[in-house]
Amino acid sequence: MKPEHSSALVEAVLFLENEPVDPAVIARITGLNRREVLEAVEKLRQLYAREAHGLEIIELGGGYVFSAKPRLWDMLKPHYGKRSEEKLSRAALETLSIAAYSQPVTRQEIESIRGVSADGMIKLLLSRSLIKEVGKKNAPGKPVQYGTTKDFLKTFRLASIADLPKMDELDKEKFEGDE
Amino acid sequence: MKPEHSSALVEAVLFLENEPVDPAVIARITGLNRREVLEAVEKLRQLYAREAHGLEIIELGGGYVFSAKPRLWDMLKPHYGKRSEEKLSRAALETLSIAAYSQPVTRQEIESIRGVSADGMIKLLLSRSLIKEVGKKNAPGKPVQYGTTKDFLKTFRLASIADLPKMDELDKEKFEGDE
Amino acid sequence: MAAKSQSDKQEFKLESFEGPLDLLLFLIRKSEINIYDIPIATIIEQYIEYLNYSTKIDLENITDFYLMAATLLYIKSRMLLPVEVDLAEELEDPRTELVEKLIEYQKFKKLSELIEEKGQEAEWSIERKSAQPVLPFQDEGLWEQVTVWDLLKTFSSILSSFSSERIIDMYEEVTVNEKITLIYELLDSTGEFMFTDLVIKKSSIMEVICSFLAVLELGKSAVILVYQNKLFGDILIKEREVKARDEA
Repeated sequence: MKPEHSSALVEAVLFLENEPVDPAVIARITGLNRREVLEAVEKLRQLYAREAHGLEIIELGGGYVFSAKPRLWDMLKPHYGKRSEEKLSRAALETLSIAAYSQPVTRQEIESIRGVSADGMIKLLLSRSLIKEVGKKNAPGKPVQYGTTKDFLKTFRLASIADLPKMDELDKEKFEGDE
Repeated sequence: MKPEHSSALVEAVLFLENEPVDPAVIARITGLNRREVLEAVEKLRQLYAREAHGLEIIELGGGYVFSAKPRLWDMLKPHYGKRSEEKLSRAALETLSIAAYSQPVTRQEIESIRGVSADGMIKLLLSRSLIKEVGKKNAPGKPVQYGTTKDFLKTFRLASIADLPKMDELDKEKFEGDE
Repeated sequence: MAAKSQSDKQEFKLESFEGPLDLLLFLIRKSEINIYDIPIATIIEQYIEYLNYSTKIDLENITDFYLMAATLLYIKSRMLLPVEVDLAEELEDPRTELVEKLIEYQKFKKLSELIEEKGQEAEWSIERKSAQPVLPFQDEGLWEQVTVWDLLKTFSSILSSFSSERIIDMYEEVTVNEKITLIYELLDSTGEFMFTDLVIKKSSIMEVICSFLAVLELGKSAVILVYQNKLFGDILIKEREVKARDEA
């Protein structure tokens, strides 16, 4: 396939999906191979770098997604800010719950649980001070381990990490919720 | 505001919306004036005309919306294609075309053109939101006049009522030649 | 003519016509006659023949078809009447009104075909999945609406779909890792604390074991220093770096 054609196709897929899409998923939908997908994303990034464009392709939770450029956020916030607050992206929530319940946990461990790259999500959570590096795993390569922060406790109104609810409490809440 | 900035802003708005957006609404959200909005859309259209882009801005029912370029449809269909569930009967299409090309039009006028009762067809088209009451005719009995809706434009992918398909010259001669 | 159309009519049912005008147009086109000079006698013959043929079919608009038949007969009778030829006055053709109607109807029939074509083009649409914009705005309020229960539910749903040799037993009441986390937290907030602070549920033997293993683990990796001033007494835990700095 011609390069222009593949970037056009990837652009359409990113637009239609409207959520972070894994390169592997893009490849499956478009019939391109992984290298072609990555090249197409690169090509699109160059095109969208122009000042006249208000969108950019960001990597989030191992997937690509179109997003409004940060310099426009202030102007878009009054109208679109609320909607985004309604729900946190699923990828972010999943990553955070793994970090909270399995800490200390390495990137590789998170990825093996979620089945997708966790780079973007870990960066996001680090930047929001919800997780931090807490040590290195005693394993080949000494991978960094992540755990939750004080800000995490504050955000979730927990006195201590020991207050995180347990699975059996979830069952209890479920029963109570059903009544 | 710099032209690049306004096109970027309009692009972000069109991306965040899922439905066609009126220039007036874009103006309200972005704080641009109408002329600036139209110029921004024009600028974006030029940018998206490049072959490497898979999206285009189309006008639907008086609003602008991003849409995948038609040449990609065959490839996107298996994943994102949706067939409109109901097809209109010939009788309904005839009634609709009278309502579209001669609007505003009363039931009696439709009946006199088609030579059959139009009650059922009008009800059907009203229930499908393809036509609506647009006024009353200044004639005995003040009969209701019907016209087409925004949904009609959207369903038939028309930018405005001015975009209704026209008869070519040959047909015109054949059908209207005497007038 | 009637005999010839015998075979044709089998192919066309009255119900395939949208109305009397539609049928008339069909007959005119089939006979290749000039719409401005319709041989009423011939057409009326065919028209009624179709009508008779299809009376067996239950038809909603059948009265409209018969009304047209009556109109045709009326026109025919008007044409049979002798007219006084007055050259000064233009002769009005009794067919005029019908022809105008036919032409008007034919126009809209053509237009409805155009609309239909347009509709076919639009028959398929490519649907965009509707989803919330993903974190486009860094907003403080973003996380506040999420509760710990959301976290737990999310984690439990991840686990339920997680099939691997690595099994995390969520029903385990406490883990060593959890105690390690708690140690970091306590070091962070107070700098030093007692071993008993680590044991939240005093009655749980697992709590004690996990806390103890956590202390051993962090002691081994030189994160903490451990003091015990008497046998079986409480254990004081201090951050190692703090101690190291004090000495320097």
